[in-house]
Amino acid sequence: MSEQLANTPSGAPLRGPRESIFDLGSPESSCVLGPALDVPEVDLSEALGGADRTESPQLPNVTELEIMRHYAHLAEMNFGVDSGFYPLGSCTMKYNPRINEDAARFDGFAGLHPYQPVDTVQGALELMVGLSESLAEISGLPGVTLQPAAGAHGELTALMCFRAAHTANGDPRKKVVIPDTAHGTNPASVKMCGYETVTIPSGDDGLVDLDALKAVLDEDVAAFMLTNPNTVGLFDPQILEITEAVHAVGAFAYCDGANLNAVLGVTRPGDQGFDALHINLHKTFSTPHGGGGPGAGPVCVTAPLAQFLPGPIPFRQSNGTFGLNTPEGSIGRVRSFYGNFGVLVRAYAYVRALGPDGLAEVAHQAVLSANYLKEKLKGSFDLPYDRVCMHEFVLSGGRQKREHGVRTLDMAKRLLDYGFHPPTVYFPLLVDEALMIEPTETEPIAALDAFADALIAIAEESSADPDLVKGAPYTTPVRRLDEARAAREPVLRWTPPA
Amino acid sequence: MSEQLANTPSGAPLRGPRESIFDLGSPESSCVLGPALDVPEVDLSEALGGADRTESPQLPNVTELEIMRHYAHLAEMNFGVDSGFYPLGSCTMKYNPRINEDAARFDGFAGLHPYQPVDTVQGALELMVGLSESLAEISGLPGVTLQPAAGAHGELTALMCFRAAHTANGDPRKKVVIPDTAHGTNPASVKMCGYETVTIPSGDDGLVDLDALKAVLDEDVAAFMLTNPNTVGLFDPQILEITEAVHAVGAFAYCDGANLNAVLGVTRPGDQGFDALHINLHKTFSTPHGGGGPGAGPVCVTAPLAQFLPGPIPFRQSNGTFGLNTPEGSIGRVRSFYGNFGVLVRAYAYVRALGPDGLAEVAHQAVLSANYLKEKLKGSFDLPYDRVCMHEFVLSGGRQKREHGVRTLDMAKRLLDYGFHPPTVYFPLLVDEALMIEPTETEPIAALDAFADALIAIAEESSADPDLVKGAPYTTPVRRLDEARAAREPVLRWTPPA
Amino acid sequence: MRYIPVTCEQREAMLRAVGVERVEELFADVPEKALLNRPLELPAGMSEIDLARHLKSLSGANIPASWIVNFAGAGVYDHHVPSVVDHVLRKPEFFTAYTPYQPEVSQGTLQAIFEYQSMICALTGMDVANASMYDGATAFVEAALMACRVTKRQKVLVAGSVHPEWIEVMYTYAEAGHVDVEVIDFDGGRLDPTQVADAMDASVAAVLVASPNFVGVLEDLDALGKIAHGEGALFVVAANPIMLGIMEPPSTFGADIVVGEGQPLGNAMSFGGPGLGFFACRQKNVRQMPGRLVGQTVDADGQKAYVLTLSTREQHIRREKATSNICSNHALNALAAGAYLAAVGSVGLSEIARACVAKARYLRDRLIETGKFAAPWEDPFGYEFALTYKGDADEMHARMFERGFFAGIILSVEDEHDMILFAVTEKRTREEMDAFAEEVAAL
Amino acid sequence: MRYIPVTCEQREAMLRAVGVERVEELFADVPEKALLNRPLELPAGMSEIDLARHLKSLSGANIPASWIVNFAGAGVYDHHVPSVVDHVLRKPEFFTAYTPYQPEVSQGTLQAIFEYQSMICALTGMDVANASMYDGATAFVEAALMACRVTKRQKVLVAGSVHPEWIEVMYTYAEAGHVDVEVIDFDGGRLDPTQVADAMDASVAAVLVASPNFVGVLEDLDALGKIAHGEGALFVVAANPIMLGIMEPPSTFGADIVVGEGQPLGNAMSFGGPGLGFFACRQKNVRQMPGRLVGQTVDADGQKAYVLTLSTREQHIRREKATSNICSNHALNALAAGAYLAAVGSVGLSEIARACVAKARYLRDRLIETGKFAAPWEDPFGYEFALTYKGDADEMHARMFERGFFAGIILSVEDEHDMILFAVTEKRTREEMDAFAEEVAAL
Ligand SMILES: Cc1ncc(COP(=O)(O)O)c(C=O)c1O
Ligand SMILES: Cc1ncc(COP(=O)(O)O)c(C=O)c1O
Repeated sequence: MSEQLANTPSGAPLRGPRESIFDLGSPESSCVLGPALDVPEVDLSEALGGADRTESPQLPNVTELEIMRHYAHLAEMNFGVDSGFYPLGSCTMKYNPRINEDAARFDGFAGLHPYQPVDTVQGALELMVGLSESLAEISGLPGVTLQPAAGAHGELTALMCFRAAHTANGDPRKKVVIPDTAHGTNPASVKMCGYETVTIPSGDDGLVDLDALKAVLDEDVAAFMLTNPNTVGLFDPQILEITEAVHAVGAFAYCDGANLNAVLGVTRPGDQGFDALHINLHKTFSTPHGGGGPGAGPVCVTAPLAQFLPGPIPFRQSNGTFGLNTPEGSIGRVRSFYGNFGVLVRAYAYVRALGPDGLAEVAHQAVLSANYLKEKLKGSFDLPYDRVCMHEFVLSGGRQKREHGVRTLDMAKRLLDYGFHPPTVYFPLLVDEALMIEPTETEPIAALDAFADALIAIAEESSADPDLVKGAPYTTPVRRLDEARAAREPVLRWTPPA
Repeated sequence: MSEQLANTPSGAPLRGPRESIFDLGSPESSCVLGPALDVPEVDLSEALGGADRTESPQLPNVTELEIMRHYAHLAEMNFGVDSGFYPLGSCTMKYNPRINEDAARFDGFAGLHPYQPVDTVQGALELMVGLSESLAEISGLPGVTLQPAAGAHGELTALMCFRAAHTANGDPRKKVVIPDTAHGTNPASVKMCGYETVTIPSGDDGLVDLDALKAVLDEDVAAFMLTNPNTVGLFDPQILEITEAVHAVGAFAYCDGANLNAVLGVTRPGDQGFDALHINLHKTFSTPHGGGGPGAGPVCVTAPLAQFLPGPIPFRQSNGTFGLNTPEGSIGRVRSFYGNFGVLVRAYAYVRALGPDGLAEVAHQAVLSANYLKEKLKGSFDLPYDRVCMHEFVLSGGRQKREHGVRTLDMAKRLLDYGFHPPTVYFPLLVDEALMIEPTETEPIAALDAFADALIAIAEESSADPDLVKGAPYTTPVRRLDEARAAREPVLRWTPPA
Repeated sequence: MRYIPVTCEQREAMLRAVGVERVEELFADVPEKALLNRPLELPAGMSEIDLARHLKSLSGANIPASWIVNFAGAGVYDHHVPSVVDHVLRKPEFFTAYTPYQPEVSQGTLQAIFEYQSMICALTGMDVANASMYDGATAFVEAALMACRVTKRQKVLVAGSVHPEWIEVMYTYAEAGHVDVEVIDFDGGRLDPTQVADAMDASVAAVLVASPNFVGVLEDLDALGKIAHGEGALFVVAANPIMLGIMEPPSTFGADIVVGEGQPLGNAMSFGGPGLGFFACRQKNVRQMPGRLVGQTVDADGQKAYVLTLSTREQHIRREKATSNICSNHALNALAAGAYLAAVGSVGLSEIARACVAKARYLRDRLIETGKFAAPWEDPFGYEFALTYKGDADEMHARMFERGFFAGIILSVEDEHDMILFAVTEKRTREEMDAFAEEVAAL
Repeated sequence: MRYIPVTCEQREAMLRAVGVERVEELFADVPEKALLNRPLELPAGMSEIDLARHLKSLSGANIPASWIVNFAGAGVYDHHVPSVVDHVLRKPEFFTAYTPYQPEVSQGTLQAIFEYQSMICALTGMDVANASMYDGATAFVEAALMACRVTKRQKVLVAGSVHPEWIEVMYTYAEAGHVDVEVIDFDGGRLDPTQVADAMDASVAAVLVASPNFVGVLEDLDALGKIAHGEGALFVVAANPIMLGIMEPPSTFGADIVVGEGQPLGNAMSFGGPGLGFFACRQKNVRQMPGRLVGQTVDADGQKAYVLTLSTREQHIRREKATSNICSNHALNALAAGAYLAAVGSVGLSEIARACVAKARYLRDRLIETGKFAAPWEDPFGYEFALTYKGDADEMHARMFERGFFAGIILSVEDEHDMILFAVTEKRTREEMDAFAEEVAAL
């Protein structure tokens, strides 16, 4: 069979690398032209003060058919939640409801200009207020901004509020503490906000080492940032002591809410003592990841911090209509306009679809599914933290590396041959050869079982035929990539053939 | 590599047969439930006079995620125009413009009920009148009905009009003549209309044998049906003599318009002497085939025949508004309501997008592309009619069968491995081992060249390694099917595992 | 030029390869007299921007029933279409494909249709369902024609309570073909089985009824089926597929063929088309069935696979001896129906049907309460019912439309007894119905 | 339950497999005091039908600018989105995927982004473009931060003619970080290069300008670039991507970084978000660039393939030493931009831009003709321009909105000199502009 395969030119139904769109078409064609010009032509050079183009930009020139085929082929080479199980830890790859996609495209939402008179966008503002109120209730933190464009942007926004609060108190501070399990965006946001990062090691149990934390907490610490449930999938049982200790030195407790899915309707960051939280709507609230965004990272804060939030903030006026308002002590804008509105529409639809019972059930099922999968897999892999997990858990490929020289990366690639997206790998850094598995609540039990079977089979392959695993994947549109070459000799744009 | 492939369970990115949707999910789940009931419940048994269900129907019970994944996988196993070159002769597989898809979904079209007051559907009627007027101009036949749901339905409708006209003249007739190149729907429609089919052999040139035609024409002949350009891709140069001969015996000349794409804006069936024509909007006018419909088969007729058309027909009133009207002598309805309106919207958008110049260019390019491909291929295959062709041409795999025992079907299947949809095969019946190739005007020259190269390569494979070709396809989601078994032991529905 | 990728230079090169100078030479076979020799008299082509504006303005010149409070049915129903359905239909691999003649690259369409066939069987209780017909009306006629083939008889009895357009279509086909149609009188409510029995004899190929019938009433299928079978005729039942979620399948009453309009299953109203004719029958008559059929088989590697089958019934093989002339059918609408039924499942379908039935009763009661409407009969019904209106129905209808209500369909206008047909789907709310009743009362 | 496929029985089985009796036991780590122990106070969940109705009613409570005659711009433009763009975006393999961390099954996203990067390079004349930033404003700020890293300086000069919201964002970030911002005074029309030159010294990391600027005027990039480079600062230009179809690329004037808001490239206005920050720079500074980058390489079989690269700049590797904290970006908006640019091509983009420019001039002339408007300056502009209004702009604006015209954006209200900013895209017709001018004249 392989000769015939080899024999076969890459036609449409074969999945494999495609021509660049620049290599299609021909200089003349263009499928969308401007309208017939119904006003006098202008002399461009004159109109633009001589800044008109001398050479036309090198864009593809193709017809619609070529475009649709091109992207059809590209899509075929992609794996999304709709393609199969996608247990990418920390990313909450749940189903993206289609009605949300439809709603975001309603003319009455997608066709709004941000500077329309406020009385012509009452529905949009009502939606934003409704979402803010829901997020406040879910988080237990009453002040909400919907502006941040993603989780990292939310982190930065919250840190800016902390800075403003301390500054307003005449008590500016220098440092932000994070555990070694923190996501990379945490220290990067700390740095962008002009603070210094202090990293504390986690305990052997993967949780915050309270003593280590207390040891670094002082009057120069602006905040402690914690993902809770944390990035090894554990809810920190000392959370109240932790936030208390942070508050004791006048610092703020920040919750990275990437893992909020685990605790919706069960426990609220506000009730855990956190002062601020960002929520990844593109994780917990089912908005699609889009191959890397757009997401949205609303920030919820305590009442005293609300005055520092970026503006403008939509609010409900006493007469029942809606307006926009910037808080007194606002840090200012963190982006243009009001937030990733199209994403907010989707998240709002999700919250309304599920309601209080549905949201709690999301958390229950997400946690149950993760524990179910953990039980199935713990016989075949090292399990660094052998206890009840939240919505995700971390395995280690240490045994396979030690005994057969098969690395976690190899097993992840081999999973592709089995038709599954791999878990997050090598994060958190704390765990050797980490495999971070988050099934989400939207997967049928059959998918969980099939995935567990595949991973167990790969563990067996790793001992029976390690080279098989190390050479994976075999069945994907492209095989393993030369990433070193990409970085060494970067080719970052198409150039015409010489 | 093949072992690893064999080793690999069929996960998502692998294209291959999928579970039935009935095998997914679980009895309880249902993703779309009714609304919360805001009126009193009723007792079903009472309400339905005891005819309520005792056992619930065996439908799949799945969540949205499972539905979207299921159909994503099914779609991946399908080949459409968006997947690649689709030179299926007689089917005009041209690009389906996306704006037409959007327009058909506008609430102002898709949300119309057929019995709305006429003054609330003026836009819809205007569109239908605009399309009718355009088709009348394009065909040269002023009477138009948009009702027929497909080409075959249009044939039947036209034949019914002929019957009505002859009956009205007190001259009922019994027979309809067709050439042996006719599409199967022609004789089937003849039969459904209560006529007897008389088939005449074509000349060696693939065209109507005028003498043979004249020999069967008599006062009992109601009509002669001809596809022009015909199904071997030739325009019949004696067309005026043909239609004249038909008229001479008081019969009607019917044009099967499946091949209208070739002559748009160049010559009109009305000017060729035809009395009636059906148009496949899903061919010439770019509406998508939908995997087998819905299409639309409007019928255009001469002024005298217009009185027999099925009603209601949208028309332009003297005050500029639009109404619906049934002609005096109408044969009656041939379906419910007014036609496949959603399809008509798409066709209308297409006509308006192209305009007169664009439509003529469609014909020019379709014919040029077919001739270009024919020139490339004629060295490698038998070409039964070696002359300028219209929008399609027919090759014969006779040489390959004689010399290497490779049949046209084998070569068609082998084309799948090369990433192309095969041409129409074994039609028309007249040509031994026929391959009927219709490239359409929307294909880039690169696609034509690649297809020609593939077919030539297959011709070479047929002599170098006939078994390779006979075993094809190798790379498709499933291999060649046991069609005999399907017919011998028909399994026509899913049944629960025993 | 729009949608044509070939550039001027490429065109020149192609002309050279073909050996002509001008493309017109390729049309030498067209007799001079038949050449158009002028541009078509059509409006000039439009850019996409202009076209989009034009289409928006045409669609804006309509008031879609789906936007207002819609109580119109009569064959086309305003049900909720679950969001997933359109997302499935928009997959170009489905909608840009032709009829699945090459099964190796058409498993998507084939499996989807096979699943659709299975669902229609589940709903109707029949053994086999075809891949689709154009609409309910043509499916109904094809059922009559099939019954004639099966029984080798030529006369059919059609219930007068069937949709009047369907009866018209039956007459049109009968005129052209070889079926004799007798329509059983109907003057509202339920068909009288004794009238059918009276018309019955051994020349009858089939008795064709609809339940719910045109005025929403459920027929006495048990009695009617027995009458048909008593004389060796087939019993053909036209059903509403939503109601099949809660009604006994017609198979229970001996139906031999079940047809219907499948539009309610996830298809837009779309001004009445494209709809979906579903068609199902008993296994023993499958070879007389019209239309495409997908069957399950195996491929060369023994894997399960699907293929168009029993095509010796069809026109492309059997030509004038085919069971029908149908070729293109309504595959994409069948795909929608399949996705719809998968989305609602048996639980959802029954909830939806129950909601329709409950709401229809609510509206009926509210309207009668106003004193302006009266019930012409008390037969069991589904989610559609007729009431007489004590006043000028045309005027009421027009005035209510202005207020945003589509007040059903006026069936007949007769002094103080105008009859109106109301349909109530699960989309209607109590609030809307209350408002309607109040506004009508206040007229 | 919506979106959750696990049934009660399955849940029981899972609980048994996990070894607990109730799911609540799995939350034993949550301290009692932190448990919510009550349902969230939120509206009850809704069926899809009810949800669809609710969302329709919310969206119906807005009057979308896209439905009326819209002359508003100021950072978000009402361009035509070719139909293919949304059809590309709706492919679930694109929109339901995460960031392409596993290149073997993410070639679709990766190649699409690589092509987008290439197109942005083509438009801007830069060597490298990243995979996207959140919006124009944050891209603008990131450019300032990058310039500081490249030059190891801390002060930036920002043209006062830049979008005021962008300047606000710059200040917000500056407050928290380590950039000193000096905004060059601007009182309409074109920035005065001598003012920039006066503010310039060797401590300046970058001069940041926009052209067209906030009031639509084209800046003297040649002069400004020279001033920046004269002191070793980087020259950062914010551009409108549609105008880049007909304007000399900023590279011609020595730009080191080009950023902008990519919304006009096939993205809906969507109340201002999600937009698309595009970001491009010279090859030599690529390692100081923020954001994701896709590069081309080969796979184990030597086939061309794409992968995220140079990630040692990024937070997940470099943590606090990263060039930015950005992680999720606006990949799908970049996909839209790529599909848009492929759909229009260089010919179409230039036609569209020319149409905008011509129409903007037409409207400007018509409005001035009415005698109610005056031109505050005569500098060259793109398709956006400011006029002063001799009357009460607020009142005029409100009255025109009622008539279906979005009469631009009021910049300042000053006795008889209210200033209004008008944008005219290719969607506007002469008819609409004439009607607007007439109706304003008649007020
Ligand atoms: C724990 C954690 N924090 C923060 C982020 C950053 O979120 P975003 O990508 O939305 O900026 C992520 C995203 O992966 C995360 O997993
Ligand atoms: C020549 C010819 N006539 C008639 C038809 C029937 O058209 P439809 O499938 O629309 O009924 C076809 C379709 O393939 C055809 O090719």
